[in-house]
Amino acid sequence: MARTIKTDFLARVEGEGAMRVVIRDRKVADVELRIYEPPRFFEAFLRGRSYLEAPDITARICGICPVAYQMSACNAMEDACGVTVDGPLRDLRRLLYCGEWIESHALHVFLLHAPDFLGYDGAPAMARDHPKVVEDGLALKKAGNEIMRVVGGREIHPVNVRVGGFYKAPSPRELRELVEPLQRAREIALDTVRLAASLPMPELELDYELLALSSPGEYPIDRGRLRSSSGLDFGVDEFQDHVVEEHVERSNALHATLDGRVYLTGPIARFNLAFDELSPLAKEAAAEAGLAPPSANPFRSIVIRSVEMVYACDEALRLIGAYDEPERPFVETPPRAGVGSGATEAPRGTLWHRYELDGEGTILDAKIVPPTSQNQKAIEGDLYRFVERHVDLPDDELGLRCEQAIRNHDPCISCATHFLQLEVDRA
Amino acid sequence: MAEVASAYLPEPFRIRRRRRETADTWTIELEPTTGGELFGFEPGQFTMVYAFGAGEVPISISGDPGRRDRLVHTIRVAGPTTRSICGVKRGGVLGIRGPYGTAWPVEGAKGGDLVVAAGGIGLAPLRPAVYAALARRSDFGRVAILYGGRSPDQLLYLGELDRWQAAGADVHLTVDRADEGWDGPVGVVTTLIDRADFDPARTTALVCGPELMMRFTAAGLVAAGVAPERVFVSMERNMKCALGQCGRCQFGPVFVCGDGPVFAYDRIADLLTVPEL
Amino acid sequence: MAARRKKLAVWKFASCDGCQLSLLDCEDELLALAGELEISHFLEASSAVAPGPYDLSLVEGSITTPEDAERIQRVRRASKKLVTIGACATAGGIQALRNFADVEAFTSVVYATPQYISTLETSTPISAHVPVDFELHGCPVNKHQLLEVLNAFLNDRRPAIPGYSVCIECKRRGNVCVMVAHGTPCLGPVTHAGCGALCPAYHRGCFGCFGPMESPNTVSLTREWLKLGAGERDVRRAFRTFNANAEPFKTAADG
Amino acid sequence: MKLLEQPALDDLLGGLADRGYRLVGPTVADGAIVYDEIRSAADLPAGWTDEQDAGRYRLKRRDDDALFGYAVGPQSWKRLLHPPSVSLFRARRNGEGELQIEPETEEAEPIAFVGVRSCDLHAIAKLDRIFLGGRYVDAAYEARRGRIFVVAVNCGVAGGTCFCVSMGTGPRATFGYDVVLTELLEDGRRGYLADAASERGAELLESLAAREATPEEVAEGDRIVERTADSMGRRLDTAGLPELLAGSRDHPRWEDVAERCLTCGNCTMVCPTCFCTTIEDVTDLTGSEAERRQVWDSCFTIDFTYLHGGGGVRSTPKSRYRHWLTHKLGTWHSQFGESGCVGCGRCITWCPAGIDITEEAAALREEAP
Ligand SMILES: Cc1cc2nc3c(=O)[nH]c(=O)nc-3n(C[C@H](O)[C@H](O)[C@H](O)COP(=O)(O)OP(=O)(O)OC[C@H]3O[C@@H](n4cnc5c(N)ncnc54)[C@H](O)[C@@H]3O)c2cc1C
Ligand code: SF4
Ligand code: SF4
Ligand code: SF4
Repeated sequence: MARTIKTDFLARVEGEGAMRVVIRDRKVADVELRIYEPPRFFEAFLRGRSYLEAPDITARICGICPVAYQMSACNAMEDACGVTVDGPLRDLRRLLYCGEWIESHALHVFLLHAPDFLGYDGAPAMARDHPKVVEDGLALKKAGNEIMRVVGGREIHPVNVRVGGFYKAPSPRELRELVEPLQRAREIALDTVRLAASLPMPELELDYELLALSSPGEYPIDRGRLRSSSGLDFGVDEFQDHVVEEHVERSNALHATLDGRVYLTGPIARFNLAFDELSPLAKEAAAEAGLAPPSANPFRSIVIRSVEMVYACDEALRLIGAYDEPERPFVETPPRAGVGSGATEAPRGTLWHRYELDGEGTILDAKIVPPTSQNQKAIEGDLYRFVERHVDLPDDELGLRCEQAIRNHDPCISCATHFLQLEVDRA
Repeated sequence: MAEVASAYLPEPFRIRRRRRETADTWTIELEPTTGGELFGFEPGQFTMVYAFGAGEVPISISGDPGRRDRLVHTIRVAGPTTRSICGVKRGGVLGIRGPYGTAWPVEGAKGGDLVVAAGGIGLAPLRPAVYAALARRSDFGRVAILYGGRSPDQLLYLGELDRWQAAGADVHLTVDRADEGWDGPVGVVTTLIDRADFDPARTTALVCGPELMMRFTAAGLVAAGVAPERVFVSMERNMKCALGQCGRCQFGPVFVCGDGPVFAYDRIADLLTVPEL
Repeated sequence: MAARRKKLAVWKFASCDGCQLSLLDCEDELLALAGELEISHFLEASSAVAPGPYDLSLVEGSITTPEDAERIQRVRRASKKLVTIGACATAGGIQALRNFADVEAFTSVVYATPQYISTLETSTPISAHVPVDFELHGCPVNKHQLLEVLNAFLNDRRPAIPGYSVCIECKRRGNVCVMVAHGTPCLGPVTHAGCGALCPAYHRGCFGCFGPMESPNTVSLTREWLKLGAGERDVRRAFRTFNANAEPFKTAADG
Repeated sequence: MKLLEQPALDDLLGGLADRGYRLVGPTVADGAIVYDEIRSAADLPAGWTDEQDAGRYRLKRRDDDALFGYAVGPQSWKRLLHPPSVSLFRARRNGEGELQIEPETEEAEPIAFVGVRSCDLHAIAKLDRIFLGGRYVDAAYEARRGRIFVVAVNCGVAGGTCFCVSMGTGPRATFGYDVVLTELLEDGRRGYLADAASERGAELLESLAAREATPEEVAEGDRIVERTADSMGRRLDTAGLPELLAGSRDHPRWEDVAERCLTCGNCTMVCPTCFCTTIEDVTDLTGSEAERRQVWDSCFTIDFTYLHGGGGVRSTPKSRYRHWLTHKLGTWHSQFGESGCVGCGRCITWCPAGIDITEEAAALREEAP
């Protein structure tokens, strides 16, 4: 007997995808995460555009993590122009990025993922029984959005980011107004770590390689070299020597491997690889939640995300405290012919860009590897192992758990098409 | 502390009766929720009617200026605000401020003939003038009412038209499109000018309807020998304040809200011919 | 007041999810909204799906595949009122840049095996496929405007979403004009208001993310851009971005 | 007439602050001299000037440190007297049977307008006629207007787009102020001729360490203002303008300007006398509370003349520009007995397409069909 468990429209993920699991004779025959979100061809139409347009154009790949796109694009362009952005401008970027981490993680933890653990179909339903949880989540999310609004101009597709820095630097007074809401947000984030740690956790161990940026003395967000759990250590410009993307029929997204192996980027990777760089408060919160590297249960990613929110609040407050309004809001980036690559840590994993420019700064070639296509094989691996262990669960329950397992990685389908439906087939 | 906008504040009025005139037009009778007498008004004046949350629009008073116990409006559903207003049931409350604007010169027409020419909803602003004239019927010579509508089922106040006729008015009706029951003339209001009996030399004419209808009717009356300064029309322009302060109702040099809505034709005849003024 | 809660559905076509996220970004109003409306279909927020008909459908994204061209017909049939949200749904979005190029070439640039991809040659706005009751501009939409549209539809009134230029908002906000005072080319004069003149407030020229305003004079603005030293290529790029397929911008880019 | 040396100017501003006024005056921000909150003379644009031409404004350094050596800024005092957005009232309803109207209240703030030019004094007087002098009084405007203290400045330089001389509105301040200053610059020394036109103005000047001005200083002040009058950036022949415009409704020039006009509305927003507004109704989600707001509007929008069924009366850009210019220079006369333009030049400078009202009016005159 074969049975198929499938979900045609995966809810509470960003974008459109489906999932299908085929079980034959109580063995998993096939799992697939199918991305049917229509392709949008960003890499193609970036060709012929100005290097200065890349941050605004690539932001439109994803409304959930536009800052990640803007930052990776800026890094790549600055690399191509041979310019480094440092000091207060770099701090401002990191601050803006903290805003996106808080916003995106809060959205995922409270509105998308928590309902799985608590047995609701969505946050509005969950809010009826757990109003405080949802209200806290929204307050946390709002604090992240406030950073985006003040530093970036608006929450989605900020307008203030440019190659070389910003169009306008916020005044210290504007930033100080963020302090109080962030302090409250940090308290909520600490509560969130406790709440997340108390949720019923299905068992699952992952065994693939982890990959994240790494930069000495800081938790990876906006720059660094790439380091993996197996000890790989390479520069952003060497990304394509290690990561290979292939196109599979069922998907409008590409699937990536790291030196031929399945691997994972994102909060789990960052936490395990860069735990030491978390702020003392974030480490404490993790310890209190019983979380320490190595942490290999992907279901616990919700706890890790919560810890990262504590960190992001901490880091944002630190950056605001140390802020000195820069003399100029950007550094000049005269274009030059060549290739530049850039990578940053989007909330859901490493986002890599590479551009080839001509002497006038016109983009000749663009390559973007989003976190979700890197994680897709790992997500399917999780599904495979999860279904294998729980093959006797009824279809409904199994389906729900599979969706939850997918959400562990906060896949962003809009990003990957440049990615979901669940289907379980039990013959 | 100053109230920001005393002049902008509507008074709450309660609907005590409403009547469906046609498929999309209602006549409502209102009284101040605080009780007391209605403000005095002259025929041709309008108020600003506020429907909660939807908006506020100029609406002519269509009731009898001799009666101080109720405010009467006849409103055609033209968009969201008028739909909202017409949707409020008996007992419901609307905001009212006014009255505003200039009046039909009913007094000034005394001693001569009076022609009232209306198209469609345009009869509503003229009704107070008809009431006023018929109340003092003997002060006037002939009183002719020329009224045209798109089709018979769109004519307002049909029952009343008969009473007006009985009270000594000479009522002529026409429609653009006849239906089975219609045996009257078919055509635009201007065609009624020839049918009516009045002495142009001593006639005052009050005209209200769509702008194009007013232009042609006024021109027709003048051609028939009525002095241009004795022909009056009522203009419509976008209007938000009715206080002469929002600037929107300018029609060339005049503000429709205060210099109008009722204008002597000779004052604005040339403006009426300028496109997009 | 309505005894029955009105049913709201949110649909996604080709897009970045940003416009529907704007709804979730209404942190202060979200729970009230969920109370006033029955959120019947909103996959990004809930896996609970109630069947139509829906009183109001918000549609994000453009039509880029044959399947979506059929799906939008079903959405329209199930919706009493249909409001498109964002540049993708109202103008085809940035993915409409394919309308100006060879899709097969595009597909092969991004995907190793283009034959796996099923896609139309064009990205078209929702209004090219079904009647639309209201179009809300922006890439992304402004959340206050989104709330205003929801409010207006709930209260059956005209949404206060003016079609004039960004300049009017710019001056109300008290910005110093970047075009006149800094010589920075700005699309504000031909761009639909709604963002609150964000870019000029951040010392950059508007890049037209809200699409064309009610009476855009792109010819005159292009002339002014050239006087400020912008090249024709800059003008073409500016008009050919997030609202490339909106007629006035399309014409302007063609020069 | 008094003469204030530099420190006394600080005392003048300090004195106003002591008397409870918030100080608003010219200051450099975002690449322009704007009217914004100032605390002392140190916030004034010392040594800055502006270069203004059609569609162009640039800040420039002067070779001295004059505090008032520039023309008018992008936005006028209208912003403070007739703000871009004002809440009129809130309404509440309980079902259909009850409607409560709650007037919005506003505490008008005492503000000292520092550095008001003559053209803007005339502009304020025109706003007064509209909001105070007609059939209805705008109570909020009246309250705001009643609490300002005006420190005028006689213009020491004319801007590239100024034409107050043509409009008879400057450059010397003749009314509408409490105190008027003329900046004297000699041998790197700054001094300010100061005269009061109100009791409180005189009282303020008395409280300052100032001496009587010498006749030479007064004469120097006159010369400065005359020099300004002689160096207007623009001129406008106003003879018979209302009649000219009334007769020019079919003039081909309107087509010509419509080809350039962006209908963006900038001219109306920056004009110190443009007063038009619209109303926005907002409701809360539950439909039990509503608010009405008055916001600046522009005759360049289609909605401005919207009539049900027909769309905008002025649907073409040509008719919108024609309305604007004709109202400013022509029909304002029949409405208010004077011109609606004070020659400040803002609409010329801040038009992104550089359309020049003086040039358009001249063309209508010269190319009369
Ligand atoms: C002096 C005067 C008297 C009027 N008397 C009556 C009357 O007795 N009965 C009647 O049914 N109608 C009358 N009208 C027309 C009525 O005001 C409009 O039908 C109404 O404003 C339409 O508003 P809406 O929101 O329903 O429609 P929409 O078409 O959605 O209009 C939107 C907005 O535009 C403005 N607007 C649109 N049309 C007009 C208009 N014709 N005049 C002024 N503003 C407009 C209003 O501010 C309105 O809220 C009169 C108009 C004026 C100027
Ligand atoms: S900055 Fe741009 S949007 Fe603002 S007024 Fe100038 S041209 Fe218009
Ligand atoms: S100013 Fe222009 S580009 Fe910037 S947010 Fe507004 S509409 Fe978009
Ligand atoms: S029309 Fe132009 S010059 Fe005249 S007052 Fe207005 S902005 Fe100044």
